[in-house]
Amino acid sequence: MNLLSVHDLAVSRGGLRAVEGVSFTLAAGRALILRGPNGIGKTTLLRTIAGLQPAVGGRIDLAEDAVAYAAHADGLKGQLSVAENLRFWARVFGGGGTRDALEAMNLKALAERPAAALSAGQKRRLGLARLLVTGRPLWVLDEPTVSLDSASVERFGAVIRAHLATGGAALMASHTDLGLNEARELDLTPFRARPGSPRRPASFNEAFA
Amino acid sequence: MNLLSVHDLAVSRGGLRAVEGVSFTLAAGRALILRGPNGIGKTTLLRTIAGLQPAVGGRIDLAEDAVAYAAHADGLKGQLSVAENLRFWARVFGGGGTRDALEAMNLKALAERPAAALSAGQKRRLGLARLLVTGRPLWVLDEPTVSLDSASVERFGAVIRAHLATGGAALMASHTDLGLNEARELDLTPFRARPGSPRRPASFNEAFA
Amino acid sequence: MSIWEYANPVKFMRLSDAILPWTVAGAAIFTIGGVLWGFLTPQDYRQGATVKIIFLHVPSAMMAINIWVMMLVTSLIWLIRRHHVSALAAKAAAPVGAVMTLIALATGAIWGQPMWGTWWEWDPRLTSFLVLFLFYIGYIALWSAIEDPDSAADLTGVLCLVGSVFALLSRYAVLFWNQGLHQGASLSVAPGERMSAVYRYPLYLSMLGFFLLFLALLLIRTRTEIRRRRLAALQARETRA
Amino acid sequence: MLALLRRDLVLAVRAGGGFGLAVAFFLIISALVPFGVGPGVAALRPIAAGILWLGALLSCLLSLDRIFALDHEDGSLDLLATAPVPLEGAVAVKALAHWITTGLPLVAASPLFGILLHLPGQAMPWLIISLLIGTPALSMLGAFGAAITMGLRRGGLLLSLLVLPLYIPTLIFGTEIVRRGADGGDPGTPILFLAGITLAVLALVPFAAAAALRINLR
Amino acid sequence: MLALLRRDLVLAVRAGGGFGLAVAFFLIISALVPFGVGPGVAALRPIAAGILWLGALLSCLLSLDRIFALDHEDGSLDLLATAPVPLEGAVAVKALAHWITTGLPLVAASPLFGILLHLPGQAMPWLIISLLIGTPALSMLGAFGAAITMGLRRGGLLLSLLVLPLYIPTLIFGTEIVRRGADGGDPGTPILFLAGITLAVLALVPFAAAAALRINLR
Ligand code: HEM
Ligand SMILES: Nc1ncnc2c1ncn2[C@@H]1O[C@H](COP(=O)(O)OP(=O)(O)OP(=O)(O)O)[C@@H](O)[C@H]1O
Ligand SMILES: Nc1ncnc2c1ncn2[C@@H]1O[C@H](COP(=O)(O)OP(=O)(O)OP(=O)(O)O)[C@@H](O)[C@H]1O
Ligand SMILES: [Mg+2]
Ligand SMILES: [Mg+2]
Repeated sequence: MNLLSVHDLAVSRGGLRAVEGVSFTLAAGRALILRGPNGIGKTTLLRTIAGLQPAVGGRIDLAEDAVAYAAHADGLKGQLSVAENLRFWARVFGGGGTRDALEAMNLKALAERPAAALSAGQKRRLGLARLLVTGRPLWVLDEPTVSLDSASVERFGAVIRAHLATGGAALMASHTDLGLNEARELDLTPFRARPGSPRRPASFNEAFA
Repeated sequence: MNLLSVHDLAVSRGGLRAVEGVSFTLAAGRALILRGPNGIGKTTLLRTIAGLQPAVGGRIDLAEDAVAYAAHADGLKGQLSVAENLRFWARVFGGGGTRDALEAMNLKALAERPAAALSAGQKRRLGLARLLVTGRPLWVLDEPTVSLDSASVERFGAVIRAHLATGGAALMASHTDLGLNEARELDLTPFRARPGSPRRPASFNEAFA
Repeated sequence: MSIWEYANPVKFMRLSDAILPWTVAGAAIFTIGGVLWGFLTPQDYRQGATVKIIFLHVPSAMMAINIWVMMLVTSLIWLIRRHHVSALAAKAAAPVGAVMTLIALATGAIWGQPMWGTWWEWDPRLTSFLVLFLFYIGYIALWSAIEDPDSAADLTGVLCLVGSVFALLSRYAVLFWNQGLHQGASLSVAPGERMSAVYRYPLYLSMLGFFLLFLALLLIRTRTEIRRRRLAALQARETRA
Repeated sequence: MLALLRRDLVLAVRAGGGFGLAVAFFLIISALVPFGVGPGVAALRPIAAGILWLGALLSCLLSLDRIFALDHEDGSLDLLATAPVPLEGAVAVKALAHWITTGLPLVAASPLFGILLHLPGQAMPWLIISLLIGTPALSMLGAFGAAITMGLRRGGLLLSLLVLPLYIPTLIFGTEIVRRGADGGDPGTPILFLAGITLAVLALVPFAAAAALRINLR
Repeated sequence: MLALLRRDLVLAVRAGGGFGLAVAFFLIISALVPFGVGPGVAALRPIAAGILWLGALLSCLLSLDRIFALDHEDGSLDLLATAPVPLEGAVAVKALAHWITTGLPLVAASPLFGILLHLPGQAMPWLIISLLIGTPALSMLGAFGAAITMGLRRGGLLLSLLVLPLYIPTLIFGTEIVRRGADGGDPGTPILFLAGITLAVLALVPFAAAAALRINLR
């Protein structure tokens, strides 16, 4: 069963199409890594799939409330402790298992530390631990391993594999090697949007171009 | 001639020593990469050397106004264009050559774009271009290649090499391969601070522990 | 022996441990004694029984000012000599000072009702006290807002310095502002010289009591603060290791 | 939802002061006004009701400007928007949390400030009632303004420019209640109007605010 | 230094409104006050000077709270602290930029608001003079408060709690100048006091603010 299928998708940022004509499907248990040079539109694509912005063309099919999104900003509150941050998201998503999540990303020792007192990599680990408490099947991750040391990258790989093994799926954008050999890769370079007015303008910039 | 020499340095974060007993020197034309797991204290060490926080022990010898620091936050103003951002820092540091800097980090095409409309990697490229306009010899860089695609990482390597060739030096912290084979590496793991009260407490945590 | 050894928290704990019981006992005896004695004094011919509130009002008003001065001194010691206990003493004193100000304001208001027929009057002296109260709560709020203890100590120290200057400045500005409407001598009770010994001695006693009360509270709160810091430090070290 | 409310309250308390802060601000405003307009009862009594209401408006403004901006900057809002809670609900809860930390303490402490500004005694209950009815609308309208200006780096002044005009009806009826109460008149009509405004605001504005948030997130 | 001033001004203009914003806020305050206290000349004239000065205080507060926080969040402050400009100078320049975007337009527009609030004609020049002398101190003291609360996520209310008490002397002497001007008295003494305060503030507070910034950067 496909958790996500994308057909002829076009997305826009700042009023201009970034990539267009992107199609792929993601079945349960599969991972897909988006590749492409800086500025091609990976972040934009992921935000569109997460439902944070509308697509300007094509179709995205996915179940409601299936997506857990994680980006550069980890959504942490500096004044709350690591455990409190996690617990909050667990409550919001109706998930649970904050203890397992802390364990999985090696945050046990830091559980009572305010999030503001974490190092860059520790923050990122907490941001990833959040995924585990959402209980969502489709993870949409934007450069998930930034700032992580190699041990944590491995740990993250294990977490992803466990997620895939339990019927989840993951869509990621990254410039580095994630150590996930089983993941497919999709290079967005060929889908770079060509200038030229589309049929139905999506924004002021397109309407008056 | 040594641009930087560090002797028996101890640095603290959140009132606790992070690493101690670190000694190294950095001569003109040399690069040093700090390694170590998340949370060991790389960022703290770099900030101390940049003069943003006081050392709690040891000595740092470097010329005044020698350091250009670049961290995760690139110091960009979203409402200013790429060129304006760069020009501002050039004026503040009394440097110049914003045009060359844009060229070097492949930002020519984006020069008039507001910085808020850049992708993550493009922002980072601008942050690195800033180093070129400071005219400072010692670059202190915290995870400089985060979010960069491989072409940009190569470009960055070339920039560093050119800086070293003109008598500069670079001190960097990174978890990934920077493609700088000539750089020395220093693993901070053995310098992790051991608990135990120091002679003169540097903070509340040490004073009352 | 360096200044640091002398200012060591362990030494402070030992010293305060020794004098704390005496201070508490003295505070209890003198405060209660002074106020009780005050209440047993004869009624004033003009003000009636309401004059008795003076035994709460004046000592608390004096302490309110003195505590701020003490905070200024300890803040300076912290900023210059990095004496940690000193910073904590300033932190511990602030709420006591704020409460003293509040007591002075409240007793003043209660007194004002029969004397002036109003709970509150923008008299320069009362207004200055309100301003002092504002400085107290600003200082306390800043302490509670900053997580990092070192930054909090430094920033509140700087605030205390600047605040002291402006508190003084405000006092003069307030006097300037409300010259014309200043309460005449007929309303405000004339100071010390007309006060008979009947009132003076119990007043001195309760002043001493209030001072000891402050000292006791200060010691207790500083000790609590030190213990809390010690706990936090040990916890931080544990998670770091 | 409850988790969000609890988090916002905890954050308000930890981020310095929480409940006391709004009251303290109110106290300062009450102290500054006599410095500005002079200390006499004659000068203060007629304007007391208006000043107290203006103070409520301003303390609302000063505390509201960043409620969405912070969540936006640290990415929480992106995550909340993908969470299984309706954004309208999240807005309402955030406004509620704001009211609990700002409006409610204000209502409770208002008689004190009434005394400072020489508000006549018989007007006190009306002051409390008018603030109790009116401040929820202030929080909700402020949340709407904060949602609109969320993406802007310095929203403070702009926010007040957008929100203060929206506060005008509340201000008018609120002060009218107190004024009539002070003069011994019948404050029934303005109370009805004020309650009507508050109810309408609470019912409708969350949708507008959520729409503004969605637009800003794009 | 000049580059910093220019950047701050450009940012203020681009980040919505710039010069006009403070004036607009002032306008709203001047419009709200009659709603609060009643519209008659008799009600407004005696409080006009005070309200105008209070409006200046508040518009200062609302625009100041984030001047250092923003630079801190995006990392500019780290870079500025390592740049070859003294931090004290940077603080002074930022306060100056703030004054140019807030204080100066206010001074220029104040006669208009004086008319709105029925300030007597002979007080107008004194209003302008008092604001011209006093507002630089407001900007500088506000910068100090902003530096202290820089690291806090919601500084708004706390900032006002710290800064407004510092504004008291300026407010008192400022309104006194206008009041004496209106009554035909001699405003010489308060002008001297006000100028003295402003000069002292401008000379000394940058050091305190820079110290606070350094502490917050650690
Ligand atoms: C809320 C209001 C009030 C405040 C904040 C206040 C404050 C003060 C202060 C600061 C002092 C000076 C203590 C000293 O310097 O020794 C004082 C003393 C005094 N106050 Fe008040 N006061 C208030 C109301 C009143 C009222 C209503 C009265 C009486 C009608 C009053 C009568 C006195 C007397 C008799 C003294 C002692 C005489 C002296 O040492 O000068 N106070 N008060
Ligand atoms: N407001 C805007 N106006 C015009 N173009 C914009 C605007 N905002 C973003 N863009 C452009 O949209 C493109 C897509 O950006 P996006 O962040 O999706 O790239 P990305 O693939 O994630 O890059 P990176 O690898 O650097 O993260 C970029 O070229 C960016 O410059
Ligand atoms: N306020 C604080 N209290 C206690 N510990 C803190 C505080 N702030 C930071 N730390 C700890 O200080 C240590 C050093 O952090 P630092 O950011 O220097 O690490 P780093 O080597 O740069 O890590 P990374 O690779 O993740 O960037 C970390 O373990 C961090 O958790
Ligand atoms: Mg991206
Ligand atoms: Mg780091």
